[in-house]
Amino acid sequence: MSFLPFAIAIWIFLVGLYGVVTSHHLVHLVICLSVVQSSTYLLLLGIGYRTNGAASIFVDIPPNTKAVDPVVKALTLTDVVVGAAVTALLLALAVQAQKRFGTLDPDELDPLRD
Amino acid sequence: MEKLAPLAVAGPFLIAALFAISMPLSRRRDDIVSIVTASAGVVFVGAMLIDVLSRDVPVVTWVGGWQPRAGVALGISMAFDPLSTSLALLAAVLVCAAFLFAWRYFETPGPIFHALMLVFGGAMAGFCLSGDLFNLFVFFELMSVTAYALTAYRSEESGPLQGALTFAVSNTVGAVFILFGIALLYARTGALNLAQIGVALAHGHADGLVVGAFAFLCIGFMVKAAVVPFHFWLADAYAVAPTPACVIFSGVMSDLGIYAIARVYWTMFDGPFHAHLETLRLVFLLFGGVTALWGAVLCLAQHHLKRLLAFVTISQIGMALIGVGLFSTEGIAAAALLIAADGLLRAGLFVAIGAVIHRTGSVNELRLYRLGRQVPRPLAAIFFAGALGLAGPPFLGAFSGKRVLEHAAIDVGHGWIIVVFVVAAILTAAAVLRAGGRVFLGWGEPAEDDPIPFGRPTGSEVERDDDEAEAETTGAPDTTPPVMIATAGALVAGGLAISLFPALVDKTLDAAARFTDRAAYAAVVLHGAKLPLPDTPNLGVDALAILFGLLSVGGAVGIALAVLSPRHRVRGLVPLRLRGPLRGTYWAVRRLHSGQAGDYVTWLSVGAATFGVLLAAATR
Amino acid sequence: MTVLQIVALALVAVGAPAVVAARDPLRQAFVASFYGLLLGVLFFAFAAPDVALSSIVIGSVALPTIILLALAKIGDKDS
Amino acid sequence: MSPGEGPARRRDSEISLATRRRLFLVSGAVLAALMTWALAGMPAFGDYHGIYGLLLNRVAVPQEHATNVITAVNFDYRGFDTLGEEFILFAAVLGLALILRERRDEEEGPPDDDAVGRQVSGASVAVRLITVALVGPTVLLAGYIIAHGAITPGGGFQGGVIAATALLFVYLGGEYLALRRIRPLPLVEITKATGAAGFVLIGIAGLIWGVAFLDNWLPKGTPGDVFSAGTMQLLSVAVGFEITGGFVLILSEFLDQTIVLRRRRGVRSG
Repeated sequence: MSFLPFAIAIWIFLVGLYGVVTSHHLVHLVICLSVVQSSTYLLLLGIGYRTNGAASIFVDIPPNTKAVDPVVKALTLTDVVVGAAVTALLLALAVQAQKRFGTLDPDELDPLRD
Repeated sequence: MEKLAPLAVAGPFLIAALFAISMPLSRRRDDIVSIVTASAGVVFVGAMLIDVLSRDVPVVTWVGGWQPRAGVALGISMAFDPLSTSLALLAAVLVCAAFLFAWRYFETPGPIFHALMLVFGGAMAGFCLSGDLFNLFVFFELMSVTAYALTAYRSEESGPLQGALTFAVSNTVGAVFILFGIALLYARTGALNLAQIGVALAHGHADGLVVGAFAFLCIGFMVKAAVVPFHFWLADAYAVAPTPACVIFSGVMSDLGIYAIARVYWTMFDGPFHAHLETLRLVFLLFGGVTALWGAVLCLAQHHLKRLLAFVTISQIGMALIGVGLFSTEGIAAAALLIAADGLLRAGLFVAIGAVIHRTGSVNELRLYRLGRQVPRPLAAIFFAGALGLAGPPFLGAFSGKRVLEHAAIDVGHGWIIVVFVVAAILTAAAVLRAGGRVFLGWGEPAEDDPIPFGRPTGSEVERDDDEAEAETTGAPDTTPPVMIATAGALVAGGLAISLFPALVDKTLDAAARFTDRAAYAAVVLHGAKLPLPDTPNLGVDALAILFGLLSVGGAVGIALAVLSPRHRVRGLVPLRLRGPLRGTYWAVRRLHSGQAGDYVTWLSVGAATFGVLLAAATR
Repeated sequence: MTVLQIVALALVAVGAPAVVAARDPLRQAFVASFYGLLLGVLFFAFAAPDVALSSIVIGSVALPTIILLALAKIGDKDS
Repeated sequence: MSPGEGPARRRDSEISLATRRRLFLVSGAVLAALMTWALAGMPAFGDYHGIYGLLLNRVAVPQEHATNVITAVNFDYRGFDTLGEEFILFAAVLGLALILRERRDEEEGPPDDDAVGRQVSGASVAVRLITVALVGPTVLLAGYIIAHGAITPGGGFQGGVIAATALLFVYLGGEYLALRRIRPLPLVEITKATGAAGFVLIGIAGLIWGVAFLDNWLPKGTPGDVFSAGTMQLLSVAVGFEITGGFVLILSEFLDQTIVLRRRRGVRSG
């Protein structure tokens, strides 16, 4: 049971990547990409958890109570925001690609020859 | 001095932010300000390099003043030694050259372009100088995001969109792999500082977690470095990005991926993998060799000048990976010399091509037939000098890099790899020479349909000529601004000069010895202790190296002339029964570059699985 | 492993393929919004309130809105 | 067939869709096995015993007077990461503005899309009243979360995004066009850029003060009240500004896209 969160992180990574590979709509592809990124949040937080550890915010609890690892949460927190920014940039590309190619299927975008 | 090191990163960021503030208010002379900032960056990193060279230990500074407590790193360290600082200097020089080039190349670039380029320069400096694993990832991500935006810069034409999209999708998946590697290492060692992780891993053996972490980190960095089969995005992205951006992309961005693999290995994984060095070399030499040859063959077939240089970049990344993949001090020195020389040469060639585009408005070699005559004479000379430098003639361009690489390969017992990178060097130089011959000298037929003597593609596929004039520069001005010629000349001269001084080779060997010394790195980062400097033998120029130098230049010129010569003489060279299968496989490989994100991510996943399995087998 | 964690993990494990399976981007935006909420609950179960707040605010509010607006721009044409 | 598309372009790639799917499934299985093998080497879920995190949990409150250790890590111990992250958002928003703004200039021409008959009903009075009334509390909540970043869960990142969602209330309430007439966009861009520049300047202030870049040299006050934790609160505010400006820009870039089209079709909304 102690491997469950990591197994699910791998599962989400592969499902998201499957969505990216088989996508026929650029916006769908971008959202699947954000699912792939969410697998790393789960993995990072799964590493930092300590059984019945409190959140590492010592406002109302004494400073040396058993607390969860703060570093991992700091990394994940900024990754969530950054992931949103990159996804917004990709969506802008998709909007612009739709105007240029008239289609949103990543497979029909004109390959650049020679 | 080292306390100011973060300014190499924060300085360009601040100027970029100030540009963004001034943007809505009014038009500023932002190109002048950005050139001044970029040159200040070059001076600053140059001063840091001189400071580092004067001390025989990596210089360490802790951002935020968080000194480590009993060997546990609290804050983020910037540890820089001669190799990483000179790579940061190369990046700063190329950013400065790109600004100089963009100054006259674009009509109204606007502050957004300058802000993005400055952030890109700061991110590259941060990437080279960082001593923290997650910080490395943050600057990797920052370089990627700015590169996506810069690739889509001239987004009204069709090219950039499709190039930027596949670029963004591939690199984002690569970044996820890197995060997986970081998470694994953090779980095992509880640390994010490179030195501290290295110390923690030093005693353990290479079990599943360590192999997995190294595999995922390398996969992510190989996507950025465009190693086959993760390279598909590069040709599309570099072919369509605005030329000033290409100067940095091709000149140094891909090489940073190779640097990252070396940095990650030599600071963290040298301990556990030391016992499996022999089989590890085979895996990396395989990937490096295939990349070198793949890029070389495909660049011979390109007519789109920027796409041709994109494949030259891929091929030379393969050579640098061969250097790093030898996992020896000389290998690292060879890779460093190759990165420096080839990076400058490629950047100079891109500026030269930019000048041609600026003048003629077209980027297709066939369309440019003889048009190059309108471009001033010195530019043609610079282009040919750069092309010859790629082949590495004795004492010029990539010569010393190749010389050390040959020596390192023989030392390590993999002499066979010399054939691979000499052939790759010949083919890449031949392709650029051929392009130069047709554009500047008007040799060969104007509308030659198939680029290599394998005859027409089997299918009746009509070659879609998609080199619609770059809309980057409106209209074809009558004169080529002197600043472009000066920039191209300076870059190519710099690239050629790398091999002029034998002393530089010995200095690079000393620097490589310090780069690969994990114990000294950990001692100075975590405890500030200085360990004695390893002494390195100097490497003289031997006859074999000069022979290889002449061979590669001669081969390159020969092939270029052969391809440009009238059709009938060449067709006899390729035996008849070989022509069918050769053409078939060649066009199959060409159509792999389908420009579809789904394909590229599939190949990325296949490459990741192969690399992972090979690495696992290598360490059992 | 508390019960909340197991339930949240199971829901997220089902939510991810749901987001991928929703081929029509409009429907996918709503499923993604719900998935962001599920992630928020999971992070809360992992004693990470900051990340839960961030994931809910961005994952289920800001991002789906951006997706919907992008679709509004694209949607008219690619009917 | 939308007018922009000629005959459906046939898929021009070496491998068919079916091969691609099979290739991915095989390599995905191998990757899954590799990842499982690698992740199995990790300590079991729940017994994290890393030195870094536990040391910070003990050290952060006494040293930095910040009770929220996560914000302490984000804005002080690993402030350099956050500087990089912040400029990732800065660059992404610049790139987005670059791409979409060019697009809108061309849009001035007659729109070529033909979504017929999509009448968007104007917002009813009740909706407009509630949404506009909600803007104030949202911004206040965002300000609270940013200001108390170093004390309770929250910080510049989350607070900034909440403040940006206040713009959605304005859009829902149908007041967006009124807001747009005031032309707040330059102000928003300046907010974002000042936030980013502010972060760097606070870092450089550390250098000027004689300590390291991004060092926490301000008096740290008592843990638990708003003015504790020295420069951390300032950095949190700077990040809050930047994220608010950034996400408002992202939303308004996309909103302006849709508004331009709707208005041209004579439909009063948004």
